[in-house]
Parts: sequence; structure tokens; C-alpha cells
Amino acid sequence: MQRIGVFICWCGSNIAATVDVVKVAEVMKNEPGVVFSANYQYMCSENGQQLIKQAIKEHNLTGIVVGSCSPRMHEATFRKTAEAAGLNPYMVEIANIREHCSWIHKDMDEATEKAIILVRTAIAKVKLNAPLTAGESPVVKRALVIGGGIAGIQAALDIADAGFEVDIVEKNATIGGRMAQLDKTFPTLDCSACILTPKMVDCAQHEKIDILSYSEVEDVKGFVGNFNVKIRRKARYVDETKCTGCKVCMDKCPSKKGLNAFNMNLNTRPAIHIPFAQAIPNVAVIDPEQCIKLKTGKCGICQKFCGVGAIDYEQKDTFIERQYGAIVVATGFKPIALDAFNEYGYADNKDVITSLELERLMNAAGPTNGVLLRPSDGTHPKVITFIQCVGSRDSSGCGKPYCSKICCMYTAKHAMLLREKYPDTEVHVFYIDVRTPGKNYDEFYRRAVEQYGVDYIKGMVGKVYNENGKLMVQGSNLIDNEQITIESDLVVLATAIEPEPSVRKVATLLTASIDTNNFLTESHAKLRPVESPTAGVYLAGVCQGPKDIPETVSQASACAAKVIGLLVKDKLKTNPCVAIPDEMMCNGCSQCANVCAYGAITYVDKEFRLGGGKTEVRRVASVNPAVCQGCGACTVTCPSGAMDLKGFSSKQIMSEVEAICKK
Amino acid sequence: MKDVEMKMLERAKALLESGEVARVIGWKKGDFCFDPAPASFETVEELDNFVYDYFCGANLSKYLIQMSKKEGKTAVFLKPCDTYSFNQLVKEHRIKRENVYVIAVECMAKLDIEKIKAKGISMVESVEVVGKEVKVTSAYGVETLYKPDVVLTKCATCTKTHQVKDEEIILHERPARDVDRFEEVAKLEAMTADERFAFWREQLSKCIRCNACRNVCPACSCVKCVFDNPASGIAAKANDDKFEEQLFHVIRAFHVAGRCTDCGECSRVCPQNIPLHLLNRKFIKDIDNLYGEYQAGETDEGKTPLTSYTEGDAEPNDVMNGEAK
Amino acid sequence: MTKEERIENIKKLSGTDVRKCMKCGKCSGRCPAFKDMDIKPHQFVTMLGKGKLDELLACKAIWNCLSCMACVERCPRGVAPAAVVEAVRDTVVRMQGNNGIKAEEIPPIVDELIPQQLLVSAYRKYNK
Amino acid sequence: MKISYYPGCTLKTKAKDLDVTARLCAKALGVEMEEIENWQCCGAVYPMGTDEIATKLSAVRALDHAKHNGGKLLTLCSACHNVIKRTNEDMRSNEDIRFRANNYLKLDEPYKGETEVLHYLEMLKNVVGFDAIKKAVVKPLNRKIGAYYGCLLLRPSGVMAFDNPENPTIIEDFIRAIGGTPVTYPFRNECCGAYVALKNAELPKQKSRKVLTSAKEKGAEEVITACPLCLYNLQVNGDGILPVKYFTELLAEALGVQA
Amino acid sequence: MQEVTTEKKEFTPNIVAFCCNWCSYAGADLAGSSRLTYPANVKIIRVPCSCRVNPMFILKAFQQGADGVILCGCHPGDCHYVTGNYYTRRRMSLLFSFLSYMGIEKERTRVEWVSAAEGARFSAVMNDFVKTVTELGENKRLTDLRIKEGK
Repeated sequence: MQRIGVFICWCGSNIAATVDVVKVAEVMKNEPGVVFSANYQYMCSENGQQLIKQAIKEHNLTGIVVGSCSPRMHEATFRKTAEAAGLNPYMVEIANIREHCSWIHKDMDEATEKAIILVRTAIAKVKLNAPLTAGESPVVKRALVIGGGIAGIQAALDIADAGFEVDIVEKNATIGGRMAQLDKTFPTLDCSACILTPKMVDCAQHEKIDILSYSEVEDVKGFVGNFNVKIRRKARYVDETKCTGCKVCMDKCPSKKGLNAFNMNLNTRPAIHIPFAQAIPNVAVIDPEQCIKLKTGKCGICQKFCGVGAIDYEQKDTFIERQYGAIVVATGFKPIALDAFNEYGYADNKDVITSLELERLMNAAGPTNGVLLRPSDGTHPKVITFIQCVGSRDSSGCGKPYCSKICCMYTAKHAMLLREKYPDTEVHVFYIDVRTPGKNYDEFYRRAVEQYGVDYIKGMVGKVYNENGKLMVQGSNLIDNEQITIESDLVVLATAIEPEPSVRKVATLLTASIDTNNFLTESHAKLRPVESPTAGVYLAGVCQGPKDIPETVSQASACAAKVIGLLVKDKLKTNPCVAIPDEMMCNGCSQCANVCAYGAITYVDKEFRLGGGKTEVRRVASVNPAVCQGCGACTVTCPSGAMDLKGFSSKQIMSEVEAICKK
Repeated sequence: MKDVEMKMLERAKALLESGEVARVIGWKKGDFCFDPAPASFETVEELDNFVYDYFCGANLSKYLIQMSKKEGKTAVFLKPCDTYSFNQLVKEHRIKRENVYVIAVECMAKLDIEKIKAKGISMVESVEVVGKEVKVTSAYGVETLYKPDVVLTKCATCTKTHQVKDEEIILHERPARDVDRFEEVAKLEAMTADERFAFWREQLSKCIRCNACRNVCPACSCVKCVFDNPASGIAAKANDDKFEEQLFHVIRAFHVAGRCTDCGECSRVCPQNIPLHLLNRKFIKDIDNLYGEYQAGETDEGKTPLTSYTEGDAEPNDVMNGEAK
Repeated sequence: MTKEERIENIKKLSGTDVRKCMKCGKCSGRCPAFKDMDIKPHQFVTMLGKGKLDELLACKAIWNCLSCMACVERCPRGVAPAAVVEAVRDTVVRMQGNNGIKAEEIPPIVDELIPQQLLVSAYRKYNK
Repeated sequence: MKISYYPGCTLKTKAKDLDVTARLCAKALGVEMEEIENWQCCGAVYPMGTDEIATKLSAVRALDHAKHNGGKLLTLCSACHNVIKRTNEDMRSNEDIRFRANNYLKLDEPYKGETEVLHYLEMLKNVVGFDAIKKAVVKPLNRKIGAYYGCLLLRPSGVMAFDNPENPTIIEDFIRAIGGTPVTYPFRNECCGAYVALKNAELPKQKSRKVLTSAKEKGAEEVITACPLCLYNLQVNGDGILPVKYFTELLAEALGVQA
Repeated sequence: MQEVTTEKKEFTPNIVAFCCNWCSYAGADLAGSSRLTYPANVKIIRVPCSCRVNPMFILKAFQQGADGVILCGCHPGDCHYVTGNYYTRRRMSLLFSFLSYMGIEKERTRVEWVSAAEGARFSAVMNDFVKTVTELGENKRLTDLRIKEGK
């Protein structure tokens, strides 16, 4: 005989304000099979859990239903509670009376009535629950980091320092990412390269880290603890093991007109090149679109001059397959395209630049060797105007609805550095709001105003146009209620950032969820902020949401801690809600194996007694519980209904349907 | 047809005598000329009752599920349409292919005794087919009928050709036929929902849940049918409500979707003459339209349309609104 | 009509949601008639939000807005300041005797080249 | 090829040149502009008030007429184009306006924005093709020409979908097709201010001078437009900084067709 | 004889929504935490993946008196189980087309893809579906009369 306990949570006023929790608990007392029903203010609290434990013991409960928030929130919590009281954790069902009821309905009677039905439905299901025991699966003690920017580098170093093997897959020819392009970093104004390049070297020299540069993730199979990843190693036409990074090839290459992406296309580079001086690996790569030899078959100069014979025009993409226990995604960002913002004149005027371009123009290793010169005529700009929120906070469809978060701070940085380096320049900043939450951030911005005399103008620019060789920046000054036009020499656009587009493919391969802005979704903003809902996948850096370097590094280390926590385990508890075939009914028809994405189903010949001493050998399905992920595709494909899913059995779901529909 | 029967008998005898096969599955004579029944012949003597004529419409492939498990090889006579069911069963590992010896036989379109009776002829004694003419001899004399009027429904729109043959007995090259087996389905589709509902309510209300369709269907070969399984939640209940019929036939059609070879046995055996094949053909038509033409049982390997997919498959809502290509 | 009703009516007439404005001032940064607007485009939106009806109805800007849609075009939040200006103007001219342009005012300023378009549009914009 | 054509009030009077040259050029390029019957003035300015229905009906009548006569409606005057295109969008996507307008008009079958509104320039680009025009040119206009878009053709871009609202190129492409050298200047999409000429004479003067000065600074020798009001304003208030013509006049010149 | 006037009670349909755990259920949670309302007659059943939904569940729901059944899963290509919703897409296309062929009103059944980030979409979809089914009226064709009449 089933002895069910029902526990209705108020969630403070979150549920209790719209659902008559007392009534719900009262009604449940009369439900067949229910022997205990109670309500409490916070069921997830220590006291609430104590109430459940006590009831389980006192009333000898065989199953419990908690009417509370979403099971995605606290199902695990209440399962642990049950387990602590000696009840199998899978004898717990949650009725979601918060997200699916109290929060979306206004009428108390209506919400209460629905809550009663939802709880009844959970009771109907729990009556058919069976105790389940989680199996175990081994953990591959190796991590994969996708993306070799500061987030990926930090995560890899932390994981490797804990003694685990880590591979960094970077699609570019070098690791370093966006941070390598920056000049100085806020709020300390220390040089970006001075922080980043030693970490890059650490990665290269770390015995546990393998850097797979110029490579992309091609395919991912498996699951937490046991991912099988196929990686494409793109042909760089240079033997990585031989190249010494001497750069002779770069001098000799006759095709020198390739746009230098590292310098934001502000200057050119040879077809064979090393992206920048501190690149890791310090190995050349040939741009096949630009290389004369690869395009026409004639040339081969770099090969002639290469002292170590590293050039290989015949190189093809290769593939490697490796196993990983955990995956960190750190694919980073790019500034948005400005096609939809022609009012700022970016397309028509060379002296309208993005902030990232300014970084390169101020960087000692940049195209102007750190001297700020106008791209149009190489002169020193005297009046520089910054425009913030270009494409950020734009819900009109042209830009991004979110705040890009880093622009206020880097614009203050730029303004400050310019005034310091070139005290004769006049610097104006158009802003909507200056957002500087962070330690020493607002102080930093105020320094730009108070110490360096940067002119901050509250208002937005309506039009930038060229008149008599000057950039006319026409905008509003809301404080003075004026429309002003600033004759400028250089205009810098604080361009919105967006996730690096390759993240979409990565998300699909990992079945990691992604939001409408292409940011990867974390499992829970507060409870599991660095974990993807897909077990074993962790998120670091801007791929999860806009953030600056300090935050990115913190998040990367948090990811590493999560990964280490996973990799130290020898075995993982597997989800016990897996498919199970009824051999007596199985036809062995292979339909289920055809739809299994994990190859969890195999077939065995099994002898069955037919009665009268006769036996029969039949081919029947067998599910590997360590491999099965519990999606249930096989259950529907099976014509005889021999395949069922533990925890979501046909009978359970049918009983839920019945409970909902019954008037 | 007599010559075909002679040759079949000859081969059956030879195969049994030589011990090459342990049994032959064919048809044996019934009480009347029009009710031959599937039978297994294990000795040459038993072959005295062997028959193959215009009333041998039954599909023999399903018997092989059990027979192929027995000791020794089983020879089977398969008409073109039966070979698709055979392939499908091999694909689903239900028939042990290596234990079966397939003899492909000429079909020539089988006759439907119900249709002959419907012409007002009773007590049929014998039938002779010459070209498109069917001479029916009954206690009341001889009548000549136009053959296309009295063939089995499944034969009327058949375009199938032999897919399996270890050997063959008189197979004439059949001219390609221009028949549209989906005509009836399209007619139904063109009706309003109310009309369709009325049509099926009338048809399905005739169902007596005798399970003949299920028993004959080569795709319905489950060790234990889901309707007989109390754990399924849909095990047979009292069949006194229209819903039960509706549910039974919808689920049965869905279960065989993508696997049904359109052999037409369900309609042939239905004692209530419910056009059950029109259910299965709807699935076949939709599959052809949405996922490319597919004939179940054309081969004995590969996935079915419902166990495969493409990334660009039509969206269900578009399908419902008739916007899917 | 009470004041509140009139404000609600202007909001409805403009078809724009003034609460979407994030007060960036881009509309006013772009307005080609800015100098002749005694109430600036961004102020139309905020003042309507605050219910400053009398000021709005009395302003000159409603006669000077060029309806050139520059403010609408570039608003990052999908607000239409020009539609607010027009809604206020409509409200004014729909009150009896408030036509913005009187027939007798026309002849002296019309030259022989003036296109019909200008007269028709002026009547439509300023009169009811 | 035949196409329904909406001339509008000004093109029948003060802007006859625009209408006449446009028809001749179209004919030379194989397009017959069929003036729709009984058209009424569009009102020359799009009424934005959400309760404005009656003021939009003449545009809807023209659109419905074109719907049954080829499905396309050709416009030439920028103001007509703006009014008709925006009204069409209302009929397509604004349920309330669609319902009320149809309620007034009582057409045989309700109009739901089916007609495609096509400006003459779009017709040249998409129907005839600039390459075909290039081939038909007999007298390439070897001059530096500034395109003046103004506001009506471009904005609001979501509805007008004419060209990039901040960096349009269609008239520049047109200028290249007739053998001229386009001059891009920043004020080509700024309003000339003419709409308020009767209430505020000074504003359009300032604005038109600004436009022409900007064009002249970038090297234009003349300026072309599609709008009769812009033409009037730039000519009368522009202090003669640069000559201003209809784009169709230059097209006629290049094609060698005589009025 | 006195005329009997029965007050016509406004019809509120009973809707069963099957939602996959990873996308649509999470989308429904987001609709909840964003306080985006939809009618209370929508009741959600959580399944691991949309491909767990057996046609039998849907028929069962109708049999028991549901007026509409909606199935929600991850967007195709984004399935947590890689390919699950691709099978769902085919199965439900065929099943719903078939039910329509049997004369069941096609508006009663629907498939929608709702991601975990689409709380607003979840609410909009449910509002729209409830509206459609309300206009359609009571499910009479797939109901087991014995259940409705309480036999």
C-alpha cells in the first residue's frame, strides 16, 4: 500500500500570494494514498527539509510530492532530503506551482485550482515511481578548452596546475585572443601584453597542456565524463614541429598585401606570417587565399629560404579524435559590424574608427608603433571625439538590446591615455549613461574627468559628416539642452560586442543552449553560473555574456574549479532514468537502435522458455545504462511497447495525462 | 494459371524429395473453389492438396517468422506484393533469411469472391479466367464478368514487382501500369473535416475488434501486441465505444507507418469490409510527399522514414497548414 | 475631455510608447530643425510621459517640425518622437478655430512656382 | 511592359517636366506607364495619427486599383511615394486601420496591402536594370552630379525599404548609368525643410543652402532630385548655388529623347 | 410550461502541454519568472525530450477529455539529445496529418519549438493556442464518451 506525503511550499509570498497553500494542503489530505499533507513557508530551508524528513520517518512514507518551485530548481535538493531520511531519492516528484502557476496567474481561485491539479498529477505519477539506483561511469581525466583567449588560457592553466591534462583548441594561428590586441587594461592601466604573454608562455611550457592552434572542433559525441571529440587541424602549410619562428619567410614573401587582421586590417602582412611577435606557438602560417604558390603554383620563395624545411605546400587538413571528461567553452567575442550605423560615417571616413582599432593605433606593436596617427593622412589628431553605445542598448533591430558592459570603462581608459600622452589634444565623450560598477571603476572614470579634463557630454550623436576635411560630430548635449557640432580630427566608436559567431556551431555540437543574442546560457544565474545545462560543459568569458578581463579571469578560474571537481572523481553517478526493454515483448526489430543517438542499444540472442519444455532463441534489445542518456526516442519507436523509460514510464505519463484531464 | 500451378507443384515435390528443404509453404485446397488457405507441406504426399489459383491472394510472408526458426530450410511461394513484406521482415530481423528458399511466382491479379457475390452470383463452383474475362460457373449456370470489376482491391492498384527470388516460376514482364493508388486518399483529403469524420465514424463503427487485420498484417508481428500489454495503458477494454475502434486503428496505423508495404491484406481479410488500407496509405502518401518516395520492403536493409530524418524536414505546423513542400 | 484623458489620447494618437525612451538624446542630436524647436524632440517624449500638456499644446515646435523622420529613423529604442509632435499638433488643430494656417494668409507668400504639394500638405498638416 | 502609374497633383501642374520626361524615358526603355483612372490627390503628407483613416483613403483607392491592374503601382513624386507606400504598409500590417479603411471603402474584396508600390527609380533599377539603361544611353552626361535624396524616399526605412537610409546609393548608381560622375556629400539625405515653408520661411532657406553648399564643397556641378517640393525649395531658396533638376530630365538628356 | 433558460457557461478548454525538460520546460520556467501570463487551463507535463512523447499519450489526453494537445521541444538542431526532436518532427507531422485525415480538427494539435531563453515566446504560444482551441470549442471527436458522461 502506497503511503504518500505531500508538502506544499509557500515560497514566502511567491506562491502563497496567489495560491491558497493551506487549502491545497488540506485538499490533498483526502487524496487516495496520501497519508500526510503539510504546508510550510520555505520547504527548501533547513526547517522545511527537516519537516519532510520527519514526516518520512514518522509516517513511513513510500513516496513524496513537493509542491514548490520548478524541479529544475530544487528537485535535486528534495531528492537529497528524501535520501537522508531513508527514502529512495527517485520516490520524489515536484509539482511546479510557482513558475507554472503562482507567478503567471493572478486570480487566486484559478491558481489554487490549478495548483491542486498539478499536485494531484504529481501524486498520480509518484504512485507509479519505482526506486532507482544511479549507475556509474568512468571519467576521462582530460579536459578540452575551446578558445585560447584569456578565458581559455586561465581555465587551462588552473586545470593543468591541478594535475590534469588539458587541450586548448584555438581556431586562429595563435592563442591570446582579443586581449593580445589590447594596449593597456583598466582600471590599473597595466600593459595588456605584460599580463597576457607570460600566461601564453606558461601554457606552451606546461607539460599538461597541449595547444592545438589553427584547429576547430568538428564533432562531439558522448557525455559528461566521456566526450569523444573530433578536431580539425587546419592546414597551415608550415610544419609546426620544424618552424623556429625566425621570420625569414616573412621578409622574403613577395605577396605582402594581405590585410593584417591582428591589427584590425589597419596595415598589411605577408601571405606567410606569424600573427604577432609573441605568438604562441611561434610558428608561421600561410594564408592560402593570398599565397602566390598555392594560388598559381609559381613562387615557392619561402620554401627556398626556410632553413629548416618547414614549408609544406601539400599540407592538408587532418583530424584527430580525443576523449575528454569535461569541456570548457571560451569562444569569446567580436565587435559588431557597423553596416546598420552609417550615420556615424564609419564606412565613408577613414578617421572614424572603432575602439579596437584605436587599441592597435595606440599599441607600441601596432601599425603606427604606438604613435597616434590618423589613418587618413598620418597626422596627429587634435580633437578626438568618442561615441559610446554604438549598437549597444539598441532594441530597434539595428544593434544589440544589451549593454556591452566594457565600453564605458575602456572609453574612459582611452580618453585618459590620450590626454596623458598628448596633452594638447581635446577629448570629448558622448555618453548616454556612464556605467562603472566595479572596484575602483567609478574612481577611474572620475579621474578621466577630474584629473585629465576629458569632456563628457550627456547626449547622443545624430550624425557624423565630413566638411572641409573635418569630421563634424553633430549631437545633443542634454544637460544644456543644445544641439552641438564638434569639429573633430578623429572619431572613435565604442562598438557593441557580440559572441564570436563560431559559438553557434560549438553550441550545436555540444547541445548547449544559447539565447536570442547568441550568448551561451548558464544553468542558473546564481546557483550554477559557470555551468551549461549540458552536464560536463562549462562557460568562461564573453561567450556567456559581456564581461571585462577581471570578470573573465574569475569566471575562467571558477570553470577550472568545476572541471577539477569533476575530473578528480574516478566514476560519475549516471542518470538512472534510462531506457529499459522488456525482453519478453521485444521483437528484436532494431527500430530502437536506429534512433539511438548514443549507440546505447545492442542486441543479444536470448533463450526463452515456451512451456512444455520447449525453448526459443530470440534476438532482443539490450540497453547499456552507462551510455543511455534517457531521451526516450527508442520508447516511441518500439512498435510493441517493449521499450520503456525509467522515471518517465509510459504508465507514469499516462497517469499524469489522466490526472490533468479528469474533470 | 494451371501451368503455373503445375510448375510450382513440380518444384515443391523436387525440393522436398531431395531434402533440400524441410517444408514448403503454399496454399491448400479449401471446401470451395474460392477458399484456398495457406499451408505448410512437409511431405510429397501432403502436396496432393496443393493449389495455386486466382483465389490464392493470401500473403505467405508472415508465416516465415515462425517457420524460419524451425529445423531445416523452408521454401515459400511469394507473389510480387508478398516479397515486400518478406524484405521488411528480414530487415526487422524477424525472418531468418538463410533458412528460407524463396520462389517467386506469377500473380496475374487475384479475385475477390465478395465482389463476385456482390454481382448476384452465389454458390460459385468454379472460375475460369481468360484475358479480361472471368467465367463463373455456379449452381445457376455460367456468367461472364469483367475481371477488373472483381479483382481484390489490393490488386486493382498494384504496381509491385518481385524484389526477392532464389528462383522464379513464370514471370512475365509486366507492362508498367499507370494507376494512382492514392486516388481514394486524395478524395478523402479533399473533404471537409466534418465529412472525413463522418466517413470514418461510419466505417470504423462497423469494426467488431475481431483482430483479423492485426493477425494477418505482416507488419503487425510483435511477440506481444501493445494492445495485449496491460503495462501500455491502452490494453483492450470493453469494445463498446467508438473511441476504442478509433484508438485501435489510429495506433495500429501509426505503429506500421513507414513499415507497411501496402500489401492490402488488412482490407482483404476485414469481415466488415472496412477500407483499412486507406489508413495506411495516408501515411504512405504523406511520407512520399514530405520525405521523398519510399517503398517499405523494397530492400531488406536500411532505416525507415520514421527512424531517419533530415535537418530540413518540414515543420509539423506547416504540414498541417498545407504549406510544407 | 479632462487633462488626463487628453494626455492619454495624445499617447494613443502617436502610437508610440514613451516609456521605451532611454533618454539618450539621439533624436535631438539629429533633428535638422533643432534651433526652431522650442521643445526639443526628446522633450516631446519625456514631457508627454510626465503629462505636461499645457506646455506641449502651447509650443511653437509643432509648426516647425519638418516631419523628416530623422528622429524616428535613428531612435535606438523604436520610439517615434515625430509621431508625438504630430499627435500634439493634431490635438491642437482639432480644437475649434485652431487651424494653423488660414486661407487668407496664403496668397501673399505664394509665388507662381510653388508646387501644389506644398499647399496640400500644409493644409493637411496644419488644418482640420 | 505595362505598369499602373500614379502621377499625383503636382506632376499635373507645376512639375509637368517630371511627369513628361519620365513617361518618354520609360517608353524609350520599353515600359508603358498607364495612368490609373480617377486618381485623387494623396494628400502630400502621410498622416501619422493612429486614428487617421479618411486621409488615407485616396491612397488605398489607388492601391486597390493597381491590385487589379498588374499588382504594381508606380510612383514618381517623392511625397506621393512616401504617402502611398506607408499607407500600403498600414493596410498590410495594421489590423485596425485595415478594418476601418475597408469598412469605409466597401470594396468587392477587402484590400490588404497586396499591391507592390514601386518608385520610378526602383523601376529603373529592378525592372529595366541600370545595365540596360547604360546600353540605351546615347549621350553620356560627362558631369559631376550630386544626388539629393531628401527625407521622403528614405524614411522611415523600415517601411520605405528604399535604400540604406544613411548611405543610399541608388541615385548614384543611376548617375553612373547615364554616364555621369556621382558626387556623394553628407547632406544628401538631410531634409531641405520645405514642408514648413508656409509657416517658417527662414528654416527652408537655411536648410537648402546647407544642402547645396555641402554638394558644391564635394565638387558637384548640379544636383538632381525626384521631389517637386525639394526642387522648388532648392531652386528658390538655394541662392542659385547649384542648378537643380529632376533626375528624369537628365535621363531624357542621356537617352536623347525630346519632350 | 416554463421555459428553461440555461445560462451558457463560457467554454474554457483543457490543454495538455508536453514540454521537454531542457528547452521548453525551462522556457516555461522563464515565462514564470518573467511573470508572463497565460491561461490557467494549460497544464504542463515534463518529459526528458519531445521524442519521449508517444502518440498514445496524445490520444489518451484526448480520450480523457483534453481539448487541445501541444508539444514543445528544443529548436531543431538544438536538441539536448542531439537528434531527438528531429524524430519528433517527423512523427508529429505524420500523426497530426493523420488525425486531421480522420476528421479531427487540425487546430487541436500543435508542435512548437521553444528554447530555454524564449519565455516570452512560450507565453505567446500558449495564449495563441488557448485562443485557437477556445474558438474551436469542445473536443467531441476524440473523447471517450464514457469518461465525459461519467459512465
